[in-house]
Amino acid sequence: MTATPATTTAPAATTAPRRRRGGSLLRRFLMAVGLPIILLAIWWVASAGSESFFFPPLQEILATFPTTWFEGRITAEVLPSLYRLVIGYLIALVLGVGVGTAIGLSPRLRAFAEPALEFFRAIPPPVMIPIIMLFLGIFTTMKVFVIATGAVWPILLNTVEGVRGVDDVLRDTSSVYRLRPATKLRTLVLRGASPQIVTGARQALSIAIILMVISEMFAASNGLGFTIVQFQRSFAIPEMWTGIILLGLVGVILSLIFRAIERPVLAWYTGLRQSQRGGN
Amino acid sequence: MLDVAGLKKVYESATGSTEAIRDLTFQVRAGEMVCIVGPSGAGKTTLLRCISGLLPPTSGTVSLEGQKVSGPPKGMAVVFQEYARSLFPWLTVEQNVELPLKEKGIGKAERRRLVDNALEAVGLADVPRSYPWQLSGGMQQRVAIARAVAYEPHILLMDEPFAAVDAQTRADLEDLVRALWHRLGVTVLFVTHDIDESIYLGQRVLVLSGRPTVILEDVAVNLPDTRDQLTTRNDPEFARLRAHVYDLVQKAKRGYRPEDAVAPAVTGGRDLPPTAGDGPWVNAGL
Amino acid sequence: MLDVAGLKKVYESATGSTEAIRDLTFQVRAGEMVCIVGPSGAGKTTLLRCISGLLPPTSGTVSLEGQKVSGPPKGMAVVFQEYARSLFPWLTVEQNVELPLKEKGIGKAERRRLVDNALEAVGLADVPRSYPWQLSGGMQQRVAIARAVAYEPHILLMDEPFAAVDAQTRADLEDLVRALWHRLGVTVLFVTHDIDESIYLGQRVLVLSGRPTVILEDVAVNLPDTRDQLTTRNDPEFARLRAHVYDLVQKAKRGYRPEDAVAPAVTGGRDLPPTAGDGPWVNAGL
Amino acid sequence: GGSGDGASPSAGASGSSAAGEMTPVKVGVLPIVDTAAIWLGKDKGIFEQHGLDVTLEVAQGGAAVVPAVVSGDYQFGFSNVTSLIVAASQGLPLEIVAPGNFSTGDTKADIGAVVSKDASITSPADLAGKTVAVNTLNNIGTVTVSEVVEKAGGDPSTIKFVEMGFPDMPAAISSGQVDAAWVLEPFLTIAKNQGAHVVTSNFAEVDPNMQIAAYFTTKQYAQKEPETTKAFSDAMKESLDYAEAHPDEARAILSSYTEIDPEVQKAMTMPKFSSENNTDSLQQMADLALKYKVIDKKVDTSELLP
Amino acid sequence: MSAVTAAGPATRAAAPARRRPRRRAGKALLGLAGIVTVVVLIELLPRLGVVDPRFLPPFSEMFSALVERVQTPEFWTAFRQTLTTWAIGLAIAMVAGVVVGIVIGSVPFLREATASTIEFLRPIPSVALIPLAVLLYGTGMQATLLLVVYASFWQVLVQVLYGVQDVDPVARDTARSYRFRTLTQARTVTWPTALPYVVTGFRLAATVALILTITGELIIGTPGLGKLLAVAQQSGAVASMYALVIVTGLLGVAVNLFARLVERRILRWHPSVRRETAS
Ligand SMILES: Nc1ncnc2c1ncn2[C@@H]1O[C@H](COP(=O)(O)OP(=O)(O)OP(=O)(O)O)[C@@H](O)[C@H]1O
Ligand SMILES: Nc1ncnc2c1ncn2[C@@H]1O[C@H](COP(=O)(O)OP(=O)(O)OP(=O)(O)O)[C@@H](O)[C@H]1O
Ligand SMILES: [Mg+2]
Ligand SMILES: [Mg+2]
Repeated sequence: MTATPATTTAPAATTAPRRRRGGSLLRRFLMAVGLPIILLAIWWVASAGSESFFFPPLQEILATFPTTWFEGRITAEVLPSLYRLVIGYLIALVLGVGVGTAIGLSPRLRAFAEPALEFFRAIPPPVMIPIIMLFLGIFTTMKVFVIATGAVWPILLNTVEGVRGVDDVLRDTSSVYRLRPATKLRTLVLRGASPQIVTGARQALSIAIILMVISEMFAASNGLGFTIVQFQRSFAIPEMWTGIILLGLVGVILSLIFRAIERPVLAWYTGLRQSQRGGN
Repeated sequence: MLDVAGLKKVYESATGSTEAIRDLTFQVRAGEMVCIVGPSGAGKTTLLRCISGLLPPTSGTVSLEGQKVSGPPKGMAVVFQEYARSLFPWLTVEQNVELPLKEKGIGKAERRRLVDNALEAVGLADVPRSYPWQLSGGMQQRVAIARAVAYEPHILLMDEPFAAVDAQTRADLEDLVRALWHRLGVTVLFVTHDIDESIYLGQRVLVLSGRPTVILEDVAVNLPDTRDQLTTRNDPEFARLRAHVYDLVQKAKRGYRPEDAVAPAVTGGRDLPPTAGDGPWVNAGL
Repeated sequence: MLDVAGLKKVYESATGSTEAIRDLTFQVRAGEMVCIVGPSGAGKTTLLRCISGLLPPTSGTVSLEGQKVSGPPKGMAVVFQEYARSLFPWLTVEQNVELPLKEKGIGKAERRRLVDNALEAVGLADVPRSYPWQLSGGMQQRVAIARAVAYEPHILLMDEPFAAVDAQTRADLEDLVRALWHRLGVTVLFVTHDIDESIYLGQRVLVLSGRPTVILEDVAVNLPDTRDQLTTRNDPEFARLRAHVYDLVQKAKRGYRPEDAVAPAVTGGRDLPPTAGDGPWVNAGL
Repeated sequence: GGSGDGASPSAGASGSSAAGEMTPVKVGVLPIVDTAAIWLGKDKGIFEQHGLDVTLEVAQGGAAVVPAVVSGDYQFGFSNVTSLIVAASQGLPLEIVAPGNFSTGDTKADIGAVVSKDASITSPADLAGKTVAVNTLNNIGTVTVSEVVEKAGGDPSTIKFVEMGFPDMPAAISSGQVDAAWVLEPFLTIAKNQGAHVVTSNFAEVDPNMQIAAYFTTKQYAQKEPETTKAFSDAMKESLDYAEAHPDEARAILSSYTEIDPEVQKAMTMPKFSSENNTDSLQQMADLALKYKVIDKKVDTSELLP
Repeated sequence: MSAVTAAGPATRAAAPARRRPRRRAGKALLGLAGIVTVVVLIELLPRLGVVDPRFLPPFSEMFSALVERVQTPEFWTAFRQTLTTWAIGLAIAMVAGVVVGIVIGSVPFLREATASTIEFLRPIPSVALIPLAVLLYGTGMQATLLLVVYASFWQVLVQVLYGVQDVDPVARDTARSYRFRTLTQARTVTWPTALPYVVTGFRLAATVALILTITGELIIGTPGLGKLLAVAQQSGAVASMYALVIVTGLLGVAVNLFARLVERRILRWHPSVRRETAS
């Protein structure tokens, strides 16, 4: 029966996890770069002596990278693309969440709008672009529009499903306490659907990048996608590969930013899901 | 105040329909405390959900202060049986309690006070910033209670609100509900499985039959208004009532129904004595 | 059989750490029925989760039949406090009960028999094809119990399994658990808030202190092995034990801890008499 | 040469194989007017006579044709000469096996022209500083338009070229999104019908006899399969001559692989087909490509020829 | 007074059973109304001169072009080819996405290790892969299939990854405590939880696959509707082109109807479906 001096939180317990957390940062980093390094190594070895015109050695591709991009193309081609991408994506986000919530909340609206939306969703952007050009011209507006209309779907669909799936008891609780519609929207519907909205937003991010490229294939004069297509057409194959790699990198960077934003928004959710998985 | 007339609820589903409530008629005066007991699966939760306007009845009506209930009325608080799911997982304990107050338009300082008091009263003053999922089952249930208490409702519906707390806490919470009732004059409908609790708390105990539900008996509790855990529970009247209600619930569990009493060929009918509880406010099964 | 040694559990979260269990040491023999009581938020659920291997302890060990527990051991069934969430909403009642049996590799006919019996035993023989969310709270809880019962485990952990059912059903289920225990010789750990229940069911009652948890006392229940709802509850020894455990829980609720007893300056220390329950299997607060 | 009207497929085979053992070849083509000759040739059985069982694979752009030929999936492909020059400059071993089509040399009514709705744009020099749509940047369109503008005394570096599919150009001109567009048939006729006027026929202005496109294969294939290559080359040339000699049939064959409106089909200009590569024109195109920085080193087009 | 006389057998109410199909019919009508709205808009915009009818012809013209199209055998051949490519591509992407998603999602180590790679590969547009596809598979169905699978795989994968994460901890613990085998756990706990996400993934992937089938046919020249579309586009046959666009749009609507039907059956237990089918 040895009595321990009672403190609510054992002081020993607080330092250990902090160390562990510091360690996990390094671990997380290694986890993040591990597989890519392995894959790159495989690519490097497999392509080493490649004679194929379209599959040049990785070494050659990487050697071309700096001259291709760091001599002005970043500002001239990549930044305008990113600008359009971000604007289009944000529009998609607002539109997708807004319309998605409305549709998710009203089964009647859903019944009304869904077939028509599905109709437009199934039309390939390369076919739609000429029509869009009629209305919006050929410059930034059109491209932003293409990005937004393409990226909106995953957000919209996921929002609809997320809103539909909000817990019944929570819904009841909110009505019992007569939460105003605005509060209900904010604290019940959007928060409750947020895990799925985030899923959609994550999906939409890569779709937006893809559509950025596609929109630049039509009526373009600059941009990352445009440049890649130009390289491809002019048979500058190593350069084309650097463009594809750059696209991937853009994807990774954007997804890192996305995760940084996602983390606090979904803190409750990850906490909830992990709370019982190990307690720490 | 509350008038339930000919209430009937049938759940429809793809696989068939379930008649949960057959026919319920009763009244509750303003400021009354009514406990509801009945076998598991009887339809108590269904009844509360109909009264709170969350569930449209199949037939019959629920009126509150003369108004037919079609959605959740003003000034009502409900503690759900699924307490864990009724807390917003993305809000802290404090925020969960505060949210309805904000909606009610209560000022910040007053809100603070109400939240702190309520959390204090249910014994959770030390975890305001935790999330519900960081709490034990009983603590979550107490958060739901604190939320209802802080809201200072006119009518309070509680569905087995003390199921997950220990005996001592339960006693404390019982006294809390009675104190609140005294202080605010709130009308309380209280569903419980604990027969002692129903008698200790209520002015009347509605005993429900098994599904499809009708009222078996409306038992009046003629105990003094000031009750305390020790003396009240030792009152001989308390013992009598407990035995009586226990007997009723047991019968209900065995499938006894009031209509059996009038049906001539049913064995075991007639063994339910007419009780003193049938006050003017009761009109079961009109 | 079950050996809990120096168990400690601290929950870590972004906002800080919560020491749920400070130091628990006790043993349970094979085939023993041990009840656990303690104030709400004490750490009972945490303890069960550690024993079941679902939650890694911060320090200390849990061993089952000499083997250190690191994941859920074989032949164990758990009835969770969050019974509703432990049922798979996409499976019918029947399928929910049957699934673990399938996993165990039991043949179809035998499975049918076990499922039917278990559902019958908990009084749900009439809803096998309903989905859990079509049932009332108490019915859902009984499905979870039926699932554990049908599984015929060696060790059965139950976390407030009768919280949502009515008094009569509760009594029936208590007898069901005791019958199962007799029939299969299963080791049972039973968390409850109902002190009567803990004494009625258990061979021993472990009373836990408030958080951070240590054992307040290990009360031996010296009641005859064949118990029944009427005679056992009227036994004077039953009344004595109930009073004693009630007293302990009340103390725990007030924040009393065993170390207070040896700390010299604490008021109210010493008022916990050493009990007969400190058998060879208890080593509280080592 | 050729077998006249080609009515009898089994008649004197100028190819090496007998009718029984046809060599299957796939040719990547675009569904445009410029490829009318090969469609007609196939229709008339000219390839069969040379022992070739030709399958025409339609792609939308050169982007898919060149890789398909390089990978050996297609044996032959159709491409404009600038693309071939660019490929050559990147070291892609391609070889022209037959010419494709040529400018008509008619500076008033060639198959390709810059058109505009803007009345103030009348001469190529006016295009300086304007937005001009082309189907592909840094390709035959930009090169020839730039050259024409420079010839007329404008500064080609001030032209803002934007990329846009030919089908979208009439609409873009109509709505004023671009000041001018370089279009080919049938969109040239469509644009003209919609009120656009021709600013310049850039092909004909650069060189009245300009070679626009060619059929090609890889050098490896030409070495490995000299007979098939020769057969294809011969058949192709024969088809080209046939198409040139029978313009009405060439015009009529369009409906078999395009959906050009019959009215437009009747009104539009057909390109010139010839079986002889214009080596001067080819070299000139390579030099222009260098001049307008489409390629970064000089290409000797004789290397493209067998 | 408390005696109840109203007995009556438990009503196996017939009325709601009648009501349900009517409600479904009402929904279909609403959806039809939505489509009709769009049709009317497309008819009116060019007729009122808001857009140039030469570039966006009125719906009636598109429709008559469609009617003409539908009567040609080559349309049906192309239609079948497109459907085949699409269905095969979608099936591969679904199976691969679900399997890989559940495996990666259930193993935290894999999840962490692959996250960056997935984020890298996902935004690479299939269209940029066209030369590769052609190089590897020529211009046949396989090349288009590669694009289709590549693009729609990620849609499914990401949905499944998030869905797997959504498993209720208590449900997971239940499965673990009964020592469900890994495979059983995946089948009985993970999969049903992820199912709503998978359905959304399916709906996303189905249209992405359709889009890429058409785009692939359009650009690579794989036989199918896209190739017809390319020909129509190159020839400036605007109405005919839009007729084909309508066909792809209708395919999209059909896919969605199918998904909803499946959802109603397999997600009966899910709160969203539960609420909407309850009285
Ligand atoms: N959503 C539903 N669909 C179909 N049947 C339902 C539904 N909800 C409840 N029921 C049925 O209605 C009956 C009454 O349920 P209710 O939840 O009201 O019981 P209860 O009295 O609250 O029981 P408990 O004390 O166990 O909570 C039960 O038999 C139940 O199966
Ligand atoms: N996931 C978690 N994160 C942080 N703290 C937790 C978590 N789960 C439980 N706790 C804390 O641990 C303590 C013990 O919780 P536990 O659920 O074991 O209590 P309990 O004895 O089962 O209570 P009850 O009888 O109310 O169910 C509580 O104070 C609770 O706040
Ligand atoms: Mg209930
Ligand atoms: Mg607990």
